[in-house]
Amino acid sequence: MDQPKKKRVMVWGARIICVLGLSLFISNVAVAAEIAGISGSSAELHKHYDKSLRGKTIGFVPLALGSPLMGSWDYNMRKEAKECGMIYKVKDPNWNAQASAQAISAFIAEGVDVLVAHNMNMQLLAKLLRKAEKKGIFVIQINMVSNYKTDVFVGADWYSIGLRQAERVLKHCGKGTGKSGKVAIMQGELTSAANIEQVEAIMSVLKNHPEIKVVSSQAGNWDSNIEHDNMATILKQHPDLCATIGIWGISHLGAAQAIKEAEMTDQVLVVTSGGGSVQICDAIEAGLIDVYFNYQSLLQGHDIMAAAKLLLQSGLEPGQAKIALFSPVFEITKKNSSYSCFPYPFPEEMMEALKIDYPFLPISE
Amino acid sequence: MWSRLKQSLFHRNDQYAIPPMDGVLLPNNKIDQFRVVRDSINRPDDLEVDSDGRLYVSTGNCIIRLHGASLEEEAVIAQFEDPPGGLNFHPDGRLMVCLDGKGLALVGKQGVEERLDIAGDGAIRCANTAVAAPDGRVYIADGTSYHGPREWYFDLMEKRTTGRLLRYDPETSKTETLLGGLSFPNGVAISHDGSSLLLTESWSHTLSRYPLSDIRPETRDVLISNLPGYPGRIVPASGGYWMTLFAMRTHLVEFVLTEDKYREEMMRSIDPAYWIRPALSSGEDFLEPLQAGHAKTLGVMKPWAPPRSYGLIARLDEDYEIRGSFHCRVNGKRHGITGVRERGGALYAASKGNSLILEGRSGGA
Amino acid sequence: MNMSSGELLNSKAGPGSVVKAALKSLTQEQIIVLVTFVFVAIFSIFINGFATVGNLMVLLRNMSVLGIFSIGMGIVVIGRGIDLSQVTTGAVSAAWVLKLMHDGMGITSAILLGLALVLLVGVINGYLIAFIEIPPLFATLASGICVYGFVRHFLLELLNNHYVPDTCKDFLFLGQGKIGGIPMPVICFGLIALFVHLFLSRISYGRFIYAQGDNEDAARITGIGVRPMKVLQYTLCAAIGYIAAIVMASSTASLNVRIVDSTLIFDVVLVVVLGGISLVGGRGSVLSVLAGTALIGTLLNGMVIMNLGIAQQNLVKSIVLLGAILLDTFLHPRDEETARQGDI
Amino acid sequence: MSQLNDGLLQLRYRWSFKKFLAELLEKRWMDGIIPFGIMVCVILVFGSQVENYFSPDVLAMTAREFAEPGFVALAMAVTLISGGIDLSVGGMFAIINFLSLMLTHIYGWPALAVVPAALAVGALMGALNGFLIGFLKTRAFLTTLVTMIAFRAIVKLLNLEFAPKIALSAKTTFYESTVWDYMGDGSFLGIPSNVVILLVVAFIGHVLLTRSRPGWRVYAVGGGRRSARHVGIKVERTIFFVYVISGILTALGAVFYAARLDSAASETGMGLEILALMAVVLGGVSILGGKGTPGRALMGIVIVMVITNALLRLGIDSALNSLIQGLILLFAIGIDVKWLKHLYASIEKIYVVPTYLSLPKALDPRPGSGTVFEFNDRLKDAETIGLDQIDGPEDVILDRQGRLYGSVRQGWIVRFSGDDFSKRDIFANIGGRPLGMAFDRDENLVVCVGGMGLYGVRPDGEVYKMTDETNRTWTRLKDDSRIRLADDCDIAPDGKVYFSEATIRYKMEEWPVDGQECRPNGRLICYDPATDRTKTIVRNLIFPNGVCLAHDGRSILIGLTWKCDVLRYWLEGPKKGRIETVISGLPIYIDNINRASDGNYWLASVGLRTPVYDLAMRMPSFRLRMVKFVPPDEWLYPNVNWGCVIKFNEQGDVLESYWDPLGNYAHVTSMREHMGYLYLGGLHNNRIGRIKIQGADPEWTGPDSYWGKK
Repeated sequence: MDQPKKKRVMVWGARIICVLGLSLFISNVAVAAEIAGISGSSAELHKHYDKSLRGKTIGFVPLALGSPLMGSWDYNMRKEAKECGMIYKVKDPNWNAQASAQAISAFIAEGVDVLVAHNMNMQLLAKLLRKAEKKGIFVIQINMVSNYKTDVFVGADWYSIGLRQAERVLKHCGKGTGKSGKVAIMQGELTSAANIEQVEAIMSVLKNHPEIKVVSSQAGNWDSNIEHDNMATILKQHPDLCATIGIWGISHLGAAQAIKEAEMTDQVLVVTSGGGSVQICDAIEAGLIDVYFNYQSLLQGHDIMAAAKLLLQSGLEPGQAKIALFSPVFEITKKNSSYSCFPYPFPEEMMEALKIDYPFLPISE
Repeated sequence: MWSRLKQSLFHRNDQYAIPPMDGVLLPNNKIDQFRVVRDSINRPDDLEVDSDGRLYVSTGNCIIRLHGASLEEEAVIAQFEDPPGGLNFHPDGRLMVCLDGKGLALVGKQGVEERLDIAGDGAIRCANTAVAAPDGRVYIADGTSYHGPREWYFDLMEKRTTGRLLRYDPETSKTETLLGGLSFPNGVAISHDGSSLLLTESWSHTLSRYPLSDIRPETRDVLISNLPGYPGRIVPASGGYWMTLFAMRTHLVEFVLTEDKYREEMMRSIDPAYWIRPALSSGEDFLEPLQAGHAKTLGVMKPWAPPRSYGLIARLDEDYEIRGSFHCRVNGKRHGITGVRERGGALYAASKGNSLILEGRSGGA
Repeated sequence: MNMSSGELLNSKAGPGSVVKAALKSLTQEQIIVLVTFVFVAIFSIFINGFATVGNLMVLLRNMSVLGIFSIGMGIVVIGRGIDLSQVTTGAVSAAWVLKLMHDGMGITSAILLGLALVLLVGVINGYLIAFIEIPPLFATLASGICVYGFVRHFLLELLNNHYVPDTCKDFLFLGQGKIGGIPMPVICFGLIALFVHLFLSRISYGRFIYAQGDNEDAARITGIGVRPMKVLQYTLCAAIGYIAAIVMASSTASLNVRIVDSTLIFDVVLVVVLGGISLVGGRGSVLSVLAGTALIGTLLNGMVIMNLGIAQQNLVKSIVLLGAILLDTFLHPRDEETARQGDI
Repeated sequence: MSQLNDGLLQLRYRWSFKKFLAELLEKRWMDGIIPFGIMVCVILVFGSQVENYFSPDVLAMTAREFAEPGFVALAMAVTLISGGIDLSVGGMFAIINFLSLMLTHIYGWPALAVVPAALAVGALMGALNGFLIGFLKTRAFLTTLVTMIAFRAIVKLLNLEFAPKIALSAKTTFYESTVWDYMGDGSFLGIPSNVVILLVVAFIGHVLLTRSRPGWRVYAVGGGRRSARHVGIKVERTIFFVYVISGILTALGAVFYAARLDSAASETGMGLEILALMAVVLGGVSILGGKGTPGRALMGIVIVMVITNALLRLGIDSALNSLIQGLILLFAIGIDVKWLKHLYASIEKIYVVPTYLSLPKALDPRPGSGTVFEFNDRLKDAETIGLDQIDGPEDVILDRQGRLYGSVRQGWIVRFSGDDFSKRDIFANIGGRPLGMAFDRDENLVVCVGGMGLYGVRPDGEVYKMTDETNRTWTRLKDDSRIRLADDCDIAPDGKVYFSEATIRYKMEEWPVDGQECRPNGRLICYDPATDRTKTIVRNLIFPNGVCLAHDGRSILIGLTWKCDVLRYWLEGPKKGRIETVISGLPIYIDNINRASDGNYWLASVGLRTPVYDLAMRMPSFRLRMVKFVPPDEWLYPNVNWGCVIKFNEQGDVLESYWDPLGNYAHVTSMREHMGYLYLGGLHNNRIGRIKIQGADPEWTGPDSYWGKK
């Protein structure tokens, strides 16, 4: 069967898994509750909550810290872990494959309770993650799903984002719009799961519309400079470009700049996606970007913690659950750009929140 | 202590300050080719020639006069209880004789006519040379106030700078000290134009000039500094000057001069003949210090071995530039040349070290 | 060197030497320029939209940053060195400048601060190489890593992406403005090229760099202060790299520190060597840099239009560079007798 | 009082830290000791910082991670040693990693087939580098830089093509194969498999590099291409193979990496080249080439990996991490460069360490002094033999046939024969600097050869080695097992050869420096031809020179040159093995000692003590500075221009002295009595002299007195 259909099936499959997983998980909690003989009062819940969470460690291995996306994850996990008395550790491999493998195995060696992995590609960490689960560690993967499905996946649903991006482009350049229908796709890292899925989704839509011509589909390695130069060239070559689709807003800003320099901001529709940091909203205000699909990395951070809490309380063994939490995606345009982004780097008062020492009740038997 | 510190700090650059014998001072064997006028004459110190071309020599305790076609005849013209040194004619025809430890004697037709042994602030211990200016005033180089000329090397090894330049006025028979604190003033001469006075200082290896009218430390004009040897007397030549260097500097001596502890112990406990010091002659006594370069190989002593004693006469031109030189090298036996005079085309030299009177061609330099 | 290669020429008779003789009649710049024209011709024929004035201007514009970097590098390479920390230093400093502006500092003061940082790094590089006598390759390799870490940790708070704040829109003029229809980057490139050319060809210090690059010992003996000269070179190189980075930042209104991990620095070396500034030092000029830049620019532009991926582009680039290096060793063969130890 | 004072001063100067340091720095293992120290420190420091760092499984895990870069470090080390560098290791690593995954996951090859394939491809890529750098003579750094970019690009392309396939081929998410898994996870006696292999490879590599011809070639090329080429090494080929090997080693590492992580990431091996470079340089493999061993490379990788891994695990942020790494790299290279640059210079600087020696006041040898040493002209009219035909006969000896032998500078034994010794021929060409000689029972000539040891010459002129090493003194830092400066020998009735080694700190031509130092650096050695064993019997002698068997054959006399003493070492009798002083404080510097026909002994003097030199002997620091600051040609010397010969009896009373007023025998280093004549040799003389001795037994010859009449 042809790729896109297969994909769509997969995605739907994923969603079903997700729903099933949730139900399964709820039933689990019920079971757990029964075993724990809880009457249902909040105090009892609280006791259960504290018992299963407090003092547990959660380890985080991002690709690298220092970008809004991973920064916001880091921020939320740090904060919420502190709130529920969990110990939060992060090891920063800074885009280095060996290093992230090292970090994971270091966490395994140190024996954390929950391991949050941001996978560089589809199977860099697969084997290690399996090892971790074998060692009794819950594993949460974020944004880039590895081909080894661990307990929980938290992240953007690239495929649907891709579909929605394509739809918007169709609306702008498709039949009857009288535009050239020329579209440029600015890819990121060609082997990253996100990239693969999103691009496939986009193509799966666009290829059913002959009036749309994809004039360029190049990888910019998440680098705004490369995207800038490429876009400049493309524009010279296709002055009638109708739209450009970017995978990651931050790097796509480069392309947007190029369009601005060519004074074609009105003509070219700039569609991209990302975690929704303030720079993007500024760019939308400035008219550099027209449509932005925001999968709200701050919320993702929260989801990660939620998933961690669920797993720890569920009484499941690592490897039993198969849960996917696809992030809600908001479409940001000029209309809502004023309030839809989070500031980055985080303002002082937000950082203050990390310094609070939260009061804890003693765990009563 | 300080010297030790200096050594460690500044890498003893002074060790390398001895200029190489090169260019106009390139070693040769010219002195070895001189004709021997007299041998086994008792340590001749200085020479003087009178208008009739007769040669006066200060030797042993007397002054002798050599005359005749090839100077074969000889006559004693004066006797002293102390060895006479520098000789020079006074314009009034009297011969000025420097006496060891006893200042100056003026010898005329009736023998010694006048004595000068006290100069203003102390006895004249070491009158090396006395020369008269056209106006009849006598300039005396008093090497040191501690030793007589015979013990010149004590003065060197004690690092004394107590030499004086004196002026004696026969009219008023007054003596005044023009310069003090000199490092062994040895040769003194009046320039050809009669306007300035030339002075060699042995221990500072310099030849300097003072305006005859005004001789003060401030008016000193150093003509040659850092000679490779210890300059002795300087006398007028046809179109220039002759300068004797009665001994050469060696690294070892310069080194010992910086090694106070060793030097003092050596001077305290060892016979002066066997000190590490320059000498007027060497090689007779086998308790003398020997340096690596001296070691005979295959029965030969290298001429470039470090010179304990050496024979050297330098020729200066009107502008006090060294223009040429006569040498007798380490393996030679005509060392310690203290006196030199030119007569006609002939050059007479007194080798005090090896007790010789020599005659060469003045044009040869 | 020339002489010895001459001997080589005489010693080896045969077709090789004939070709070589033919090539030797041309300087490497000339060869490269020729090749460039060939490429331009090919592209214009087979790629529509290449031979437009607009595209050529874009080509120039896109190359100017690389060009500026390369001129800086050229100075060092002429002096028989290499500076692998150039891009890193420039990039992180420029990022710092953006950060400073973001934190509300004025444009000029921010830029000056950044410059100070860069000059410091340049001097340190020079010191390591000239006085501690660490081979340039390793010294700059290590110093690059250090600077990257230092600036990111102490000055950039680990942020990778930095943006020009709205308050400093004037800053963008440097990269996005136009004077008489010519984009600023191109103008900067031109000016720097001019200045450096004058420096290298008219000023005694410039000539000294050639002397030192050609034969350091001889230069030292003739009384050139070789060590200060080296410090000067690396400082200049760093400063020019800084300008390039500033232009780059301003033209995209942002800077991602991760550019350090990209192959940009290798592109710079590529341009320099390609243009005929031999790594044996003492050869080439700003013109060589221009030639090299032109060729690479044309290649990249063409490849982008042909819609080649980064990977393919790198592959092509590396092959071209390999060719350049071979040409270099072919024209200036390494003299085994004079080659110094550790001179790799 | 002064005696005590002298003793104290002697003690004060006896042991010197500078001497210790100089001899320490000379050791070849010094280069390795520094990285080793760093390694230990690093492990202790970071190990204590990171929690449960030393727990077995964590260690195993860490070791497993170390192993793969370890292979790469080996590769880098080999290239650096050969005077090059290979920056493409990272790229190769990635390609091989990807390749092996492709073969296993997509084509399902068996692991046993994948490994050789991977190695072959690695070799191929290495060959590309090798060809460019070795044969086309491109510069290693740039070339490998470019190939690195190329390899990376290729990985990217492969990735685009196959990564999804590898990734999405869901059923083979994990390629199952016992071998593959063993490579990835297995361990041998608790040691991870890849570590075991790494150690084995490193060991083999070490042996090959340091103990085999090809290995030496690599070092030679790295140490200096020019010289290597001049001695006929095929530089091009050597370099080529070095890079091939580098490729293979990298491939090996990559295969293990693939087996462990199963990841086809295109980022694989990013920055690996820097890591490896840092490691080997830290390990003490010089970037200037020609220095270092695989062992050190491994030390380096351990250091670097411990640091990076620990920093990561401590949660240090990446920036600080790279800052630290950069600084370490800089530091390491700086040290490396400076170390190599200054090591030998500093050894030179501090090697000479003069000591305190106070000689008793000497008898006055000057004319008219009336002492037994009083200067005379008894050597004045000595007949000259072989004038200007002989260059420095240090020792002279005559055989039963009355032929005269001289050991000369050219390394020959020159023989003069005929009744007036007019016939000159080269009896033997030994080499080195032949010095003392003696005839053994079978009329073989036993010769001490400076710089070579103890040699024998058969009557037919055939040269054979007797010994050139003795038992090492383990308490000494300096290896004194080699015999550097055998000086004079004599033979006991039982055939044992007793010979003196003047100094163990200096070479033959440096003997005057030893004179300046004046330390007890010499020793008396005994060689037994019967058992062919060599043994040092007396240590710490101050330049022992002459050795002579006493007439009764029960003791030997030893002359100490700088100490001006004659010692007696008892071979048998009540005082067996004891040392006693026979004469002390002679006014002359002692050289050889030989028997005289009247039952006394001849003693040759190489020179005279001078007051200033004696004083210098009492001022070590003065001598030290002199050696440092005064050009060698101007150093203060003992007066070696006035030699003499003296005769003394068993009790050590000096009986008479012979002087040469002409200085033809500037210094006498040896003399032999033969048939009523005394023959004179000198280290720098251009002749052998002989004089008739009044009242000497005209029949007496050396061989007879030793081995009886024949």
